[in-house]
Amino acid sequence: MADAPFVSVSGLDIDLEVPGGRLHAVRDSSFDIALGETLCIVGESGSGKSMTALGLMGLLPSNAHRSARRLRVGNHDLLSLNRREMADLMGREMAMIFQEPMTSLNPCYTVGNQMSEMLIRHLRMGRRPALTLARDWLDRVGIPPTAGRLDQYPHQLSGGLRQRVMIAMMLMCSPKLIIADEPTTALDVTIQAQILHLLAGLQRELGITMIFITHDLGVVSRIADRVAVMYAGQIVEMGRTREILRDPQHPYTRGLLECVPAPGKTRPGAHLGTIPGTVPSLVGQLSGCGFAGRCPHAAVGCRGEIPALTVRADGRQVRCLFTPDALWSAA
Amino acid sequence: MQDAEATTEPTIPTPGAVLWGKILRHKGILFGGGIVAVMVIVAVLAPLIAPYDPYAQSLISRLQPPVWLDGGSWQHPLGTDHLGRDYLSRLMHGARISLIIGACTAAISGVLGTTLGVVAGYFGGRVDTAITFLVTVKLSIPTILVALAVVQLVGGSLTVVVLVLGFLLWHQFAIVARAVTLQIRDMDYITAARMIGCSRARILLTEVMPNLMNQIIVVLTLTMASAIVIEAALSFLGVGVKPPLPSWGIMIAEGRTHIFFDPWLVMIPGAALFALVLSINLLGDGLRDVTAPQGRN
Amino acid sequence: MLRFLLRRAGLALLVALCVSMLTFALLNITIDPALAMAGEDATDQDIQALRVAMGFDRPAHVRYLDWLQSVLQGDFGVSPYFGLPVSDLIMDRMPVTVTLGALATAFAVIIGVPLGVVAAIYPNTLIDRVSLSVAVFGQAIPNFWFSLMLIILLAVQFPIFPVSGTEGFSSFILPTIVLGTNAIPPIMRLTRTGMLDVLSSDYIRTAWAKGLQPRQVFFKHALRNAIVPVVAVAAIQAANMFGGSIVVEAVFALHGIGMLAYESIQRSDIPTMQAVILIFSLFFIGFSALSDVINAYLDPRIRVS
Amino acid sequence: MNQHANANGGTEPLLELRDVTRSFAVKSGLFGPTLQLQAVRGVNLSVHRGDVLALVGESGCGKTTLARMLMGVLPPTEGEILYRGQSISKSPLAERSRHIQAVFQDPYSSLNPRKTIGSIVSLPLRVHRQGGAASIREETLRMMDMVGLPARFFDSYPNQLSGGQRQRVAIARALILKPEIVICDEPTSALDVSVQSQILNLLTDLRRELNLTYVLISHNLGVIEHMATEVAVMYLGRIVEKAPGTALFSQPRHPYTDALLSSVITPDPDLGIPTIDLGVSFPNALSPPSGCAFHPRCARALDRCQRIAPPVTHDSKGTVECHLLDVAP
Repeated sequence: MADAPFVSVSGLDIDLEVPGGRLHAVRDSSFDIALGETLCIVGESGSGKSMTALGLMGLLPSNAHRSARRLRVGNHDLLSLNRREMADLMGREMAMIFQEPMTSLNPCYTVGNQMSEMLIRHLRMGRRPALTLARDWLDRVGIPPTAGRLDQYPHQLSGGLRQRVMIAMMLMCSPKLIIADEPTTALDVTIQAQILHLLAGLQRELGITMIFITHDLGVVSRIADRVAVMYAGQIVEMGRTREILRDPQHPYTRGLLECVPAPGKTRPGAHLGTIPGTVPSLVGQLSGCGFAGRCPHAAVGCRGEIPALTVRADGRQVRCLFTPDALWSAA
Repeated sequence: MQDAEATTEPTIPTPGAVLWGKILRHKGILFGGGIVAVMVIVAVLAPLIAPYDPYAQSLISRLQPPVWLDGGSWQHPLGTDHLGRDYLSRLMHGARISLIIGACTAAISGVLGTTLGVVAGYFGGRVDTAITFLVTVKLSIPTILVALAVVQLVGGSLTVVVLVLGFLLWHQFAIVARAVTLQIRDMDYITAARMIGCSRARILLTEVMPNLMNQIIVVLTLTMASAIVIEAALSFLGVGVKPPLPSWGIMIAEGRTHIFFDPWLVMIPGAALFALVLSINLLGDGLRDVTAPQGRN
Repeated sequence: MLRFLLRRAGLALLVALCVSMLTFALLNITIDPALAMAGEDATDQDIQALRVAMGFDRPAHVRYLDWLQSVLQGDFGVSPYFGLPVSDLIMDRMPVTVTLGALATAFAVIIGVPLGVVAAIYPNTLIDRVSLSVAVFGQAIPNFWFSLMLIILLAVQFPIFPVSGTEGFSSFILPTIVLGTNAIPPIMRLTRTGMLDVLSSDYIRTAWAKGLQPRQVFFKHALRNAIVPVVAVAAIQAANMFGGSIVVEAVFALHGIGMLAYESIQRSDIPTMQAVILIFSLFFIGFSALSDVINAYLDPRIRVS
Repeated sequence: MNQHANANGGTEPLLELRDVTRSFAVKSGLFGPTLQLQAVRGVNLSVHRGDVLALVGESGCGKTTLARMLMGVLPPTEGEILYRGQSISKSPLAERSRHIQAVFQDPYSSLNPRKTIGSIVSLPLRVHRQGGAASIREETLRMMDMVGLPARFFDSYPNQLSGGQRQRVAIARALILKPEIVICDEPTSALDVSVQSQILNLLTDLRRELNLTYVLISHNLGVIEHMATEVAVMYLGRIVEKAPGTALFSQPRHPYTDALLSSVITPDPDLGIPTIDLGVSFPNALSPPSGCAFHPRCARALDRCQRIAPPVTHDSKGTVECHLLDVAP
């Protein structure tokens, strides 16, 4: 990449104060995203993928501490902004779409009110033109402007429609970066495909950079330019989507892919691949590779130092002491 | 999905141990519980440790001030009242009345309200509609007014006050028990128990009730506190238990005649009442804190 | 919306009917009203005479229907103690109680709601601790004792306020403080927990993500949702205060409905007792219906299906 | 695999549903009018011994209601559910519980937080008074071992276990009475992928060892394709297509099944996001569309689909409810 990346995150750490001590939710996370590119952050629950997104947006819960060497979006250095300046950026330059469409809209206000509020705040529009623009945007996300949708309340809409409203609302001020945190997880499969279509289409059309958080490798394969796989608070592997899915080099990525039931790969009645054990606790002092306890290839060295994220020949980054040759050929 | 997964460790303590740990670290519970414990001990042992007979009048030593005021002596550390009765001894015996009223009322209303609430929540439908209506009607009835009226008409005694308050203070139990049971009813472990073939009684007793107890105990403490205050108010108005019983409410009412010259006659029993109610409330609030389901984040 | 209002009014009427029945039963069936009214030195003949004079010798349900019919026409009977129609007594006493109720409700809401909001916005800070202490204090202090303490402290040591009687606005100040102090804790606590709940909800996170200003997030998005349960509790508190607080009116010698209730109870004046209990219930029923209507306005999920 | 022999209906079905309908009274708003919601509308279905019958459909299609009726905790408003030819609503609960058990979706709400694992797993034995304390304990430990729970969990509480371990506890509780049929209601949808595969493998092994019949309710078509021998697709309370798993996945016959299958997203970077031609709005279940309930969303809907309920076609390849079957071969 010749240009400077549009989003640049370096050394992001997020700790949570929990009853037992400090939970290291995100550890030393670094990634760059080019303008218009889609980066998928994939991982299981507790991997820190949502915390990364919230940390970037400055929406962390009150018991969280964030620190980073660099957090840049476009020309803005997020680390140097105060709360007010950050609020000016949110919704305007960078927007976020959440997982639960059922609870993410305020039940007390109409769709029109909640949408136009953004335009009034950021674009200093009047109420009337704001409502007109909101109607246009609803049309754009596939909600016909006929049925007086602007005057409806969220509880009168289905989950799929609410997510469309959310997408319209968040894209109305033409942000340059959109962070989507599992936007389709709570939806049915047919709706999921429709929403992904809509989101990917609008992203391409408007040239938006996207960070897409998901646990679903299927979704990753269809939407991402690049993937970051997170495990136990760390990025364990990052690279171009095709390469990661076709030739995973971290044992966790490989294990995860084998767990997914896929047609042709697993016969009914046959066994799926598994990753034995459970995720380690992230509370307190941590040492060694986070995956060592569940890794079939773990060696003595894996339990000492935390392995660094190293760049391999094809440009992909892997946080593992061993190369794939050393791992799979022996097995 | 469950972020709790990330912190799953083989060494997680049992729910009981977690609860005790929280209780022992909660200042409100320790403070409130401590004062309540002291009051209970004093009340139980009052006949043994009270320096005087609380009913013994002595016209020579009337209205002696407490020890920290001019003219007070250690003979009567809290002074004497207008009939020369030892104020400390009356205060100690008064604690018995307050605690008996509080405990008995809370027990009666607890059984009544919890049963109604659990039945309404578990069975739902018409039963629920009927019980909810009953609660609405109960809420519309003025507690103090009706308590005053009935106690006045029937005659004031400890038993009457307890029964009347017991039948007037059950609504909070019913509301809480119903709300919690409604949540528990939809839990899959209830469905599992039904599929196993457990009887209704068994499900209610072994699956629903244990999960309800925490909240019921909280309501129990708060109801106990309001019963104590209401009894004192009734007695203060001259319609509760009757003199010469040393109810704190009666002591305040009797001291009121001397409010301008001997205000401590009002202050001391009132302060005792305030302290008891405050500590029961602190205990209840604390228990609510430690038994509340884990919040988000 | 009209359907909602009609059904809510129907429920209120049904509750009122049940309460009137219960009140009547309590004071006429569970005890012998003639015996209670006659006093301790009355002879059997006196009691029998009273029974006939007051009509207590008729069957209970006849008396109830009779009473209900009169009540619906605004006639609560004649008070044997005061020797006046009960409705006159009530009309006479109502202004004092309503004034006190309105003042105390306003006091409790004006202190309780902002305190709860601020405590929730700045949790675990000094202001949060102070407001929680206020709540704990207000919840535990017995109001009759608190009244006496205020009298000792303010009226006697620093005689600024009248300690009893109904002489102009200033005589309402201490009673308002006492009643209001009792009503602040539930209002403040519920506002605080409601705000805390709402502030951690998904749609508040959305509001922040939209870049809205804190003022908009807290007051437009959070408060409207958090206030719904507060309205219900404030209505209960208001009903208690509008219905007349016996204790506070008795201590401060305010001649309101509460005082009337106290006097009638001391004299076993059953017609008056029945009337004040019913009036109190009607205040409660009215206020809780009002709170449901306000909440239907605030929360469209109740209003729009 | 003997799935095809079963599909022919040669043997007597273990579980049979005849015209099962379930409606609920729904209140709109606090004081609104009461409406009837038909969650399940005239379902016919049979489950044969050894089958893994999967019920699939989107949220609101009635699969959970159907599952609860199969569990026997919700009676049908109309129709009958037969176990070995006998109506289960007439057989006593204690009797039924020996044959049909269930595993639930949420491993957090399916275990009573106040009871130990040992007490949860052994509850069925204690309720049915099967043996003394010692033998119950022994049997419980054996069952725990079978589902991969170490004996040291016997005195643990659910909060001390992970989601996957809890789901193993739920499975142990369901199997300890040696039932023939296990209703698995979204058994893995609350779990992470790596844990999901562990539980699916366990269910596969147990089925083989204990000769179990599963009714698997899921919205995850990947899981269904992996597990199911028979698949029934539900739409707005009706089963619109039922066929053996392999046949249904290779050759869907109902347009809804087709749409459902094409919306599945597998990890394949060579494919794009599928286009789903179903419109944006979901019909209101309180007033299902006339004729074929699917017609407003069906891209190939004919004129008669709006008016006439589609006929049920029952042939060697399965059962389908669609007008288009007569049109296109």
